[in-house]
Amino acid sequence: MDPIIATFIEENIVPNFNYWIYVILMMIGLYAMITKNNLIKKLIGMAIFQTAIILFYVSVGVKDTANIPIISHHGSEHHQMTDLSSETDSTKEIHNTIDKDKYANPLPHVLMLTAIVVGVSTLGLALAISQKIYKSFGTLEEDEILNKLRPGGHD
Amino acid sequence: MILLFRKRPDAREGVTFLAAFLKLGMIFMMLPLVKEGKILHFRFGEILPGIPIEFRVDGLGMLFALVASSLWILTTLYSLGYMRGLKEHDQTRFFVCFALSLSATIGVAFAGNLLTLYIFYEILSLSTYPLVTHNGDKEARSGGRTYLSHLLGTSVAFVLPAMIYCYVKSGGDLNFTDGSLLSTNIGSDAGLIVLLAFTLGFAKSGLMPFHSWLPNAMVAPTPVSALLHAVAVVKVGVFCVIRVFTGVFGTDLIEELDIATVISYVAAFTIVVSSLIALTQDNLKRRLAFSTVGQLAYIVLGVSFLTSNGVTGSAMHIAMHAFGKITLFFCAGAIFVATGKKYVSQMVGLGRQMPVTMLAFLLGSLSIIGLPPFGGAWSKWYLFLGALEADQLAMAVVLIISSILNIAYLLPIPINAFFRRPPQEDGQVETIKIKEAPMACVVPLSITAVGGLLLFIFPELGFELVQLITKK
Amino acid sequence: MKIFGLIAVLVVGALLLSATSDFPDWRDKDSPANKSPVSSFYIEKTEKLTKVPNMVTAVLADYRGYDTMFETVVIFIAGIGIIAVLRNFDGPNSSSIKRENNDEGGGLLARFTCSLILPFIQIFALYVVAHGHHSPGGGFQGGVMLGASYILAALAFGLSKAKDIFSERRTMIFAAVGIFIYVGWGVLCLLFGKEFLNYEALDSILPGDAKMARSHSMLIVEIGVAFTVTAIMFSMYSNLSTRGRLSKGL
Amino acid sequence: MTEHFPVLILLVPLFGALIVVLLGRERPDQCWVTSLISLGVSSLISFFTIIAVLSGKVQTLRYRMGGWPESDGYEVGIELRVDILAALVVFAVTFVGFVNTIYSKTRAGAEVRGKIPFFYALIQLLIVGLCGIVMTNDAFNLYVLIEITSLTSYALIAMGNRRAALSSFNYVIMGTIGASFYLIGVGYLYIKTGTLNIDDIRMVLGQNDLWEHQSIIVAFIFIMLGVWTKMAFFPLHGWLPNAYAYAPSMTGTFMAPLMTKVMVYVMIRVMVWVFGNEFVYSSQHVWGEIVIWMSVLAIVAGSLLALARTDIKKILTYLIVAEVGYMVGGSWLAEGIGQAGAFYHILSDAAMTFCLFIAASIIVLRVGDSRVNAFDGLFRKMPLTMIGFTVGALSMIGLPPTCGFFSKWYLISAGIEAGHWGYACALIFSSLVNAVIFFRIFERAYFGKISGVKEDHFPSDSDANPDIRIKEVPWSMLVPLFIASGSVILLGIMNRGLFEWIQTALKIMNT
Repeated sequence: MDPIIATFIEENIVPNFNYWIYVILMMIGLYAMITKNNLIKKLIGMAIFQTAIILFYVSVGVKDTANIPIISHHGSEHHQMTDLSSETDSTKEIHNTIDKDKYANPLPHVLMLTAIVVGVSTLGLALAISQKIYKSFGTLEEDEILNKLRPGGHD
Repeated sequence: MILLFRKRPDAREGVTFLAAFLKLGMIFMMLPLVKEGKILHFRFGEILPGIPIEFRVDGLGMLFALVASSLWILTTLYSLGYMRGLKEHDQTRFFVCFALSLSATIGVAFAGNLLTLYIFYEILSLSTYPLVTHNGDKEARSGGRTYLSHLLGTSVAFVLPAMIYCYVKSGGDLNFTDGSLLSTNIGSDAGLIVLLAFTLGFAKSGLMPFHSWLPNAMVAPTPVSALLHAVAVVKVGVFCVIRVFTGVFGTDLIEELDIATVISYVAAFTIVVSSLIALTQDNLKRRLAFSTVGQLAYIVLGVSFLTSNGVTGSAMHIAMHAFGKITLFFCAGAIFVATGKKYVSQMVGLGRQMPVTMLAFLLGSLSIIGLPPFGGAWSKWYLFLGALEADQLAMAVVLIISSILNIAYLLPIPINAFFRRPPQEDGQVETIKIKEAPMACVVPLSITAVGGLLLFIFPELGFELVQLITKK
Repeated sequence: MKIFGLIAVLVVGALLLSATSDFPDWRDKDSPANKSPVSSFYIEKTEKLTKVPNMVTAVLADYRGYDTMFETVVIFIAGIGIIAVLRNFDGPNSSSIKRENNDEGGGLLARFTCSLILPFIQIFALYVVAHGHHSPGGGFQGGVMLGASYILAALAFGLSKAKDIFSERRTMIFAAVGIFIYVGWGVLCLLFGKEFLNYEALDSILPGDAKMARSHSMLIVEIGVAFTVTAIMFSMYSNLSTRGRLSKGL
Repeated sequence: MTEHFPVLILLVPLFGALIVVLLGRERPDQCWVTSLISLGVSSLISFFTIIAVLSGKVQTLRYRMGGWPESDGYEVGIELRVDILAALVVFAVTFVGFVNTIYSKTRAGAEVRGKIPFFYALIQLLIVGLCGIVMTNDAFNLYVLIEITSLTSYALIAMGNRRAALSSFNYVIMGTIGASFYLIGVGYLYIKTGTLNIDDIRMVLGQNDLWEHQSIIVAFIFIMLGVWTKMAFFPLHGWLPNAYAYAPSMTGTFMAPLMTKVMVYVMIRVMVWVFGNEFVYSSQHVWGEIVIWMSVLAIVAGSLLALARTDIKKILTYLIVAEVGYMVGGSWLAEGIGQAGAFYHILSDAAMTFCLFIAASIIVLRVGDSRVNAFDGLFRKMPLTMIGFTVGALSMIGLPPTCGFFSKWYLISAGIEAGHWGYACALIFSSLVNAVIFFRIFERAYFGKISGVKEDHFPSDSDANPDIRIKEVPWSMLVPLFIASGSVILLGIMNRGLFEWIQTALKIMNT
């Protein structure tokens, strides 16, 4: 293979191929949203689009050597000593300081939880609207709908 | 004090008269102060950073306000007769707008800075629109459309940006000064553009190519056209131009930048062309309208000479032409009321029927033409001097030519009216009974006609006021 | 049209890719996002400050609880929005859903299986809600499961029967009450003189100290979230599957 | 108490929405009363917020959600930030909402049969979302709130007829693209800075001097693209006209004044707060010129499209497109007067759009025809409504003393100061076009034939005309109209004070 391309892949794509994947996914979705004629296909594109962004965010928070962001060595003794934890805080901190490289970055997960919910809501509402459109126009193909509107509407 | 000027007599003529006399009285109250050469200021809240709504009474404004308010009374009286005579509809609306527009005129006259000027200018345009379209028929509507589109359009398109340009350049100050608002460092091109924007933007001054609203506005009832063409609107236009020359730029700056000649050429062109067109008009009011265009161009021309005589001439011409032209319009209206005739060709022999009116018409036209012993003579004379002083002989020639043209298109009317017999009734000339327009119409027009005479005999007041600005 | 769309998409993609060159590498633990004080604060201090080992839950319900509140509101909006758009109340069976015999969901087997597994699904859902502090889970996940259980019931026994359990009015009340719990809890903190959603204010009425108060309050708001999500999920399904008539299911 | 104002502004309508939903469909009147009260209280609070901010002891209200202190200089929680600009916009939003609720009293029953509680719930949540957008200081929270407003407006628009549903669907597509672009931009910022708090982002950008990084530039571009899509900036305006024209009239009057303006606020905020002037206006970026020319294009195209329409609501919506062009261009011209002028135009444009939409929908309601010739003779038939309409229209044209004149003034002077004549000319042009549009309407309304009255003969003086079938509308519609037109005048009169506040606030930000 052409060495230039090879080096390009080496330097740009491999180290952060997650971005490439997300961008490609997003382009697919966006293309569907813009050009598809069927409303439901548009919505599918929308779902892909949002999923791509979610992928992007989550991939930001990944560290190697990192686990899910839940304190693992969280022993059961901790529960009993909650009441007197106040004075033993300092000592506890000493003998289990939390190595932050062992845990993934929680923030993107939280954000994406929100983003997922938003996506679901949007999708649901959009489906409802498209159902209403189908009820009143009898079709979900954009061009047919516009044809139906031609005589009546001034647009 | 000025607030009172803006009061709207919602009721009928009584209130209108009251307001008119109040206004006149107040102006006379201010007169002596102004004559002592001091400048009165009334400022209201600042509406833009550094720009208050400000009123500033100086000589020029005083002169204009005097003319306007005194003629307003007559116009009111006249329109009373006119409206009653023709049983017009919506007289309330008519008088409200009438008073409103006059107040706006006074506001312009006393405006202390460009913004105030602009605001009242727009108010005037809007408040005269219902007057112009008063008849409400198709013709009136189209006339009104041209009227409003010309006036609003030009003012928004030219004046507003020019004004904002000044605002920016002068560091947030728009007050009229005795010197110059703009510093000399603006290039002569920019200066020329701004000046043109102002002069053309105040399209009420009827300079070509933005003059066509004026004949179109003739669809209005005659008192309105009298108001428009003699007192309020057109004079406001030229007044604004004078203000821009003296107050915003300052004659010195214009001289420095050497940008006045363009204006004077435009004016000269307007004078000649409009006079020629006036010759061809058969509708009396349209003829008068075109003559107005010409006369206004005189005023602009006079200012553009940048000499004290020129400015004096212009300022005086505001007054003189006001009296002359309003007389003519009153006459036209009176003829219309009495006989319903609109066209010059119909007025042959009318002199026997309505001698007073036609006499007044004669006087008025003489005054317009500028023959002594009529007020018009003074202003013409000073304009002429100004032209010579600025050694622009071409302009002087233009003045003479146009005066001749004035004679050509004005004098024939009364002459025919008096000395030629109406074609349809040769033989029983003696049987024609005098059938004048209602008293309310005849009185004001005779007053104004005589006023034209008096202005020749006692022009001192005008001169004093004008010298307040020209001297220095 | 298509070609313009393609061009636009390509431009967008090129822009985005052009930026990736100066991004930190993937899985880089020293990328600004990962080693920024914010995330390290979450990782290191969360357990100490809130007694919640699951940072995601803590961040969700406490640090960014304000976000999550609006997230719940978004769900709520979607629910009532769908009703507002789709539901037609002026029908024969607008208020009272009349039973239709041909609307009896799946066959016998399906019904039997569902009646077997439904309880477990719901119990597990409740567990997910409640145990969100210590394991992956929380209000949204649990709520979705709970809603799914009702949807399953609707599929199996027919929508009308499911509606008897979970009528539209009740759905709306559930949804609103869920947010009420969330927001009201925050307002309670307000009344106790601290900032909105500052759960430490409530240690006087909750067992444990201020830190435990945060932990407990998170549970409560998660429950609120679960309420809303459950209700709205089911309402979404029942409206979308019947074009807003709510009469005859799929 | 003062420190809690920001959150209270949000909470009151939120609870209102919940209560309305709980009240259910059986009690529409109580729904109306509830939302009226909640929005009224919230606008009252926001008014006091303005006073509190102006009183000077707290230049900027900062409100930490959950009371989380910042840890070594970074906000870990979400923060609300209310300065005078935010306070003004929030007050505008809540107040418009309040007045509009009054207006919707009689219409709600007719236009959204049987869905009144949902309608009012959505409306209040819309207001909540808008206020939150204005006040929040967290980039991601901004995204969530944008989505809240978007979802509510999708639903509100889709409540209309079938064309409304269609345009709402387009709005969903465009709006999602916009919001997602914004989200991508925020993600790029986050990946480079590791924080979401707007002030912190600014701080980190400054400390690590990330200005010229490609990713930051791309982030800026995408945030801008997203916001522009939401505010219907010219090439991206496709969704707006139909959506606003076919939505239920109350929805139109709610959203037309608010949505685009709040988005413009977001844009200015991102430009000034997140990236800062020296980045946005720096000479080595080409975008400044491009954007301004795009805005010029927007103004011209919007005006021309409006001129081409005969449907009054369409006209108004295209005028909104043009006005958006005003604001974008103004805020991109230069820091200082340009931004301030654009910001002042946010307020004034909200006022006049509100006024015009209310008047228009009243007329459409009464005359039953939304084409321009519906205006024939309206000055006699519904003088009060026409007065309101006239005020709004004059302000659109830009005649003193309405606020439209002053915002034009500031914007044009900004254009001249920045030496950008194209922009100034575009403004002049559009106000000329507006003049043509509206005076055409006035002429109709003034001289137009009234049914049964011959054109050449109007009944003299008295307005009592026997065969006028169209009467004025009930007070619940006229009062809002007059409040709106009054605020148009009021904004114009007190523009100077406002302008100085705005400028000082922007200065504070830029330092």
